[in-house]
Amino acid sequence: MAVAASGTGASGGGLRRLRWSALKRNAKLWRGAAAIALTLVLWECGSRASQQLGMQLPFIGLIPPPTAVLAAWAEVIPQFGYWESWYLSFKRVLAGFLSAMVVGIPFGLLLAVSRYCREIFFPPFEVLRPIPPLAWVPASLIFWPTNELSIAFVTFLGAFFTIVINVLGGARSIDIRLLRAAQSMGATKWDMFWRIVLPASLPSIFTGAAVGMGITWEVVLAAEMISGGGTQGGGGLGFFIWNSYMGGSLEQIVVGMFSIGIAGYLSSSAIRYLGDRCMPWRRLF
Amino acid sequence: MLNNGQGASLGVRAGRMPMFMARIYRRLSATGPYFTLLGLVLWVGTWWLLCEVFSVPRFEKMPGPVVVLSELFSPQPFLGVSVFTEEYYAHMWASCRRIFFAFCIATGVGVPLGLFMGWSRKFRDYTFPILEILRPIPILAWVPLAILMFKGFESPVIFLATLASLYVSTLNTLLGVDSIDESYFRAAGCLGSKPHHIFWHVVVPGALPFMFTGLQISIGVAWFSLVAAEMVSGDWGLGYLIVDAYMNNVTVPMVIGMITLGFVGWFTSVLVRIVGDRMMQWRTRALAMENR
Amino acid sequence: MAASVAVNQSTAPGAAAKGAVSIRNVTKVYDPEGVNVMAVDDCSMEIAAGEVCMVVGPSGCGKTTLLNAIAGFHSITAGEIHLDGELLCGPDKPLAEQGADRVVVFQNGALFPWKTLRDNVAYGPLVRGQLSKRDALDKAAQMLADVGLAEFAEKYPGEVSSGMARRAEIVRALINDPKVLLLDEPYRAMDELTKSIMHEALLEMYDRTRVTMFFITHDLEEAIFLGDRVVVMTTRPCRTKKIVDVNIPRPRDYHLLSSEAFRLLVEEASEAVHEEALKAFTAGERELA
Amino acid sequence: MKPETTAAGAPTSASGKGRIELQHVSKGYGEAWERQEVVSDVSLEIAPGKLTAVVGPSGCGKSTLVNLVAGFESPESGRILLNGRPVGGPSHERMVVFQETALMPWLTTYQNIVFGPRIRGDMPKKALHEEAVKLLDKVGLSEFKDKYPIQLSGGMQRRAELARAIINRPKLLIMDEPFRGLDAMTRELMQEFFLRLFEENRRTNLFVTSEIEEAIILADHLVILSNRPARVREVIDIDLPRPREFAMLGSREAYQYKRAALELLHEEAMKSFSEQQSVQAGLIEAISSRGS
Repeated sequence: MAVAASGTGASGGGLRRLRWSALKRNAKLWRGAAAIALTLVLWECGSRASQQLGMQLPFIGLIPPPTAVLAAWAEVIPQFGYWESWYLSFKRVLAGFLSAMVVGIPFGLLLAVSRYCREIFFPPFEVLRPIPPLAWVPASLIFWPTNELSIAFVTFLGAFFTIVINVLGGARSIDIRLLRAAQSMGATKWDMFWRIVLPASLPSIFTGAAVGMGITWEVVLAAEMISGGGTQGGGGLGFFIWNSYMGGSLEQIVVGMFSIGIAGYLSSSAIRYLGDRCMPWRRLF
Repeated sequence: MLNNGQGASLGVRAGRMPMFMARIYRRLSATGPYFTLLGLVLWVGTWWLLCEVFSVPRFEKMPGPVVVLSELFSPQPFLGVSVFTEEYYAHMWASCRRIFFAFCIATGVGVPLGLFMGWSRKFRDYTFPILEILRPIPILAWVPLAILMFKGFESPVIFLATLASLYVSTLNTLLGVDSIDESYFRAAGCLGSKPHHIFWHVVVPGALPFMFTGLQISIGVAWFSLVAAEMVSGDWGLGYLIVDAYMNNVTVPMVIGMITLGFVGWFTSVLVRIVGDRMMQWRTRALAMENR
Repeated sequence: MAASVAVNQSTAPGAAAKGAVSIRNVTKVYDPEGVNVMAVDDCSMEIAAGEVCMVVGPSGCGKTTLLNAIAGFHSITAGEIHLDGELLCGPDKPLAEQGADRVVVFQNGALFPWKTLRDNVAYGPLVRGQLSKRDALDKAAQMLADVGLAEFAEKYPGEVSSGMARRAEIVRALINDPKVLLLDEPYRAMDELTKSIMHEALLEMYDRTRVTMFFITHDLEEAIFLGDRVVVMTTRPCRTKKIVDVNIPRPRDYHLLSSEAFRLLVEEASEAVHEEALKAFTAGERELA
Repeated sequence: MKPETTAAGAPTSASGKGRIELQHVSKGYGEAWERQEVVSDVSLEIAPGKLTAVVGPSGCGKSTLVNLVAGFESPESGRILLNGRPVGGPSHERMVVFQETALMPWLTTYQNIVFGPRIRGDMPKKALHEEAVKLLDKVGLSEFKDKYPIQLSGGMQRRAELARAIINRPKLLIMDEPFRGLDAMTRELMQEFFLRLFEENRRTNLFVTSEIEEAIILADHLVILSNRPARVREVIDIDLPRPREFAMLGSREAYQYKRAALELLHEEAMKSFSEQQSVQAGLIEAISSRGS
């Protein structure tokens, strides 16, 4: 699951430090830029092929060209509704994510620390874990009184399993020498938990949080599309996309997609930043 | 010295039978399994009490375990699906077939892509940024576009599941190539390998462990997006079964769908793991030595 | 500064007269982001065919850079390296080609973990198309048996002890009949006692093949125990500081470790080594601060 | 309790001078069927103010011995006495300096050093701070007091770890191959540093190592263990004068000690080596036959 934080962080951090001369020589950067530019040009040409050549290319011919997307984006940016959907989606993500953290971290640590708890609670947990979070959507719609609560619940579930598994794994793999060192210096159970187990599992807590955040966005989006789909849903970026789809505005669909991409990227960067702040000893690699 | 050696290995050989017995004995005497059982019973019991016995408000809307199980195993299901109906298997089959196609395409494209990205610096510099830009877009956001781009019911669903697992398998394979120690490349180099030797003898086997971790995650992600896609657009499949039950206001098939999904999802991931262990004998055997 | 020393070490009779390495005024400057780091400064060394040349220096002093230059992993900035009179790398060709005439044994071991010991050993001849698959595997099995690993030929490296893996790795190098064997602190991670057993095994292999060895270490006792000649290097940048000839007859065994001659040699070299170690140590602390 | 001063004038302060006795200590692992004895009937006495070095081939059970004395594990038979009283679980009376390093990665050097007294709360804040500063100065890490362990070099980490142990004023300091993993040269410098530190205070010390020279230059008594299961093979008293200099290693006496120790150890190491091979062979066979 370590996929999430691989490339971008390192190159982003490195960029700031590079001098201009080094930047000029940075082949990686230029190649990346060239590739993106080329993709955009191909996309533009492919989409416009039907107009220019009179023949529609498969797949790509159906997608609006980037210039049209940009125009549509410029159009929605001043609109209040667009930003409101950002706000609503963020609110839902945050609610589900935070509740999953608040419940998941103590639960994971409890499972790690107490053998009995692990033996009793882990099997049901493992039975429920493979069920995709979205499969819970209908059940939760029936169970919870409001739509908002059911979205929050499914979001919570999505992040919860990932966080618990990560916390449990991290806390179980603490170097035994650290525990022993603390023990022989006279640490009580309480000390061991707060001063050893907790800080030692912080890295895996943040890994879990980063992965969980990704899942949270997926789930919020799906829940907005499935439940809110036009009727009583309270907006959100998923709804924005679905609405554009219903309205037949292809450009706006793509705008919505990229908006969510940006939102997801922002939230995972926030977690990465927070992780760096909370774990100064890990920043030094 | 020689004697000593034989003695020791004979000891192990002779000790095999008792070791086997000892293992059974240990299994039975350990508290673990009993607690596991207790945990499961507690969980199902709570479910049962909440939903069926006391009918606690809100929980009463959910079917309890007894209702679900009796429906699941009844030859004449009241609500349409059970292990005896064809429909149940048709849904399962539809989902599994889609996962199979999606997983195969994603692996067939993603793994070579990841290998090449890891192998060639240039190729990676060109492709990685594009992947990084597309990746944060949740799969679900592709749903409308997928419906528009692909005709019919089947292909958009497969497309979404493929896309989801493609990212994971590509990136993990890439990570796998990155994780290979530089000295293996050097060792291969100074033993006189040509580039294609290095690719087949170092890059591919060296990336396998990460690759299979990736594939296991990737099949999970594929199920995740498949369910979502089936729920939004579909006419068949487990995701559809769930959402259809919801639309018709029946809860039991919904829970049956969820249970089935959990089981099938778990089973496929175990399948991937078994294949991985088979292909990485060297790793399984080394791990067995360590864990002893 | 160049301490060019020609040595006419008497090698054993019948030894193959190949694998003479000549390092002439080699300089290597790393240039990461414009900061010049001089790793090797004008280093010269002559290694006779069939000689065991031990290079001792503090860790991070640049001796590995020298080895990498010979093996063709790194380019050099100035100077030239010859092998048996042929130019490996020089001013016009800063990076030597990698080839099976100079095989490296790595610090942490680089047996491919996904191949059995036998497949590992057979790898070199196979990829060069030197032997057919069957012959290569037969020869590999034979050579493994020679060093007492017959039982383990079909095991994966992860299943055998590190000592066995290291022996197999040396066999993997020797099967290619290299001109020179480059060893990069191969026993670094082992404890003292295992090490001493590994040393005896290595000497046994050397006595059979008389292959030229370029052996990097930071352990002076190891160097004197194994080598014909010990070259003490200065800390970064790496130059030759002192050369000690080890005139102890072969075959050698662990009794040597507690002999008078050994003690005298250690005494002779240890001051130079200790001085450099201190220098490297304080430099390291400064760098960290 | 007045903090113990480490001033050079008071080398005979009472703390740090425990007397440890091991009486017929045995320890094994596994159930009756596959039981392996690791430590077998070890009787030892570690005199107060002396440094006892324990040397044995790798994997012979040295670490188990450390765990027993430190109280992380308890012996199956026999007793371990500290100043005549049997020892219980881990306590700061017997501090361990671990193999490699066990500094808490999330604490700075200073925080690591004050960790023990701070969690026990048995030292006034001001005195603790003063002592920590003094110790930091002594181990030459004053400049590095706010660095994290990962920022320190290997040698510095070991020194910080030593300081962390000493500040707890243990009656016995247990060192489990403390300089393992350092390169030979740093190692020598660390040995010299540790020698000075020991000779200043003469804390009772149990020093486990696999390097003979290290043991000879540091120890008052050299205990040679046999191959697994660990038994006391021989105790050699090292009569080199104190304070010791590294040059003494070149002396004739030192060479005689070394020769005697080497003879025994080489024999044991060979035993362990050949046994390892055959045990491993048997083991592999057992595992692979189980697998197929």
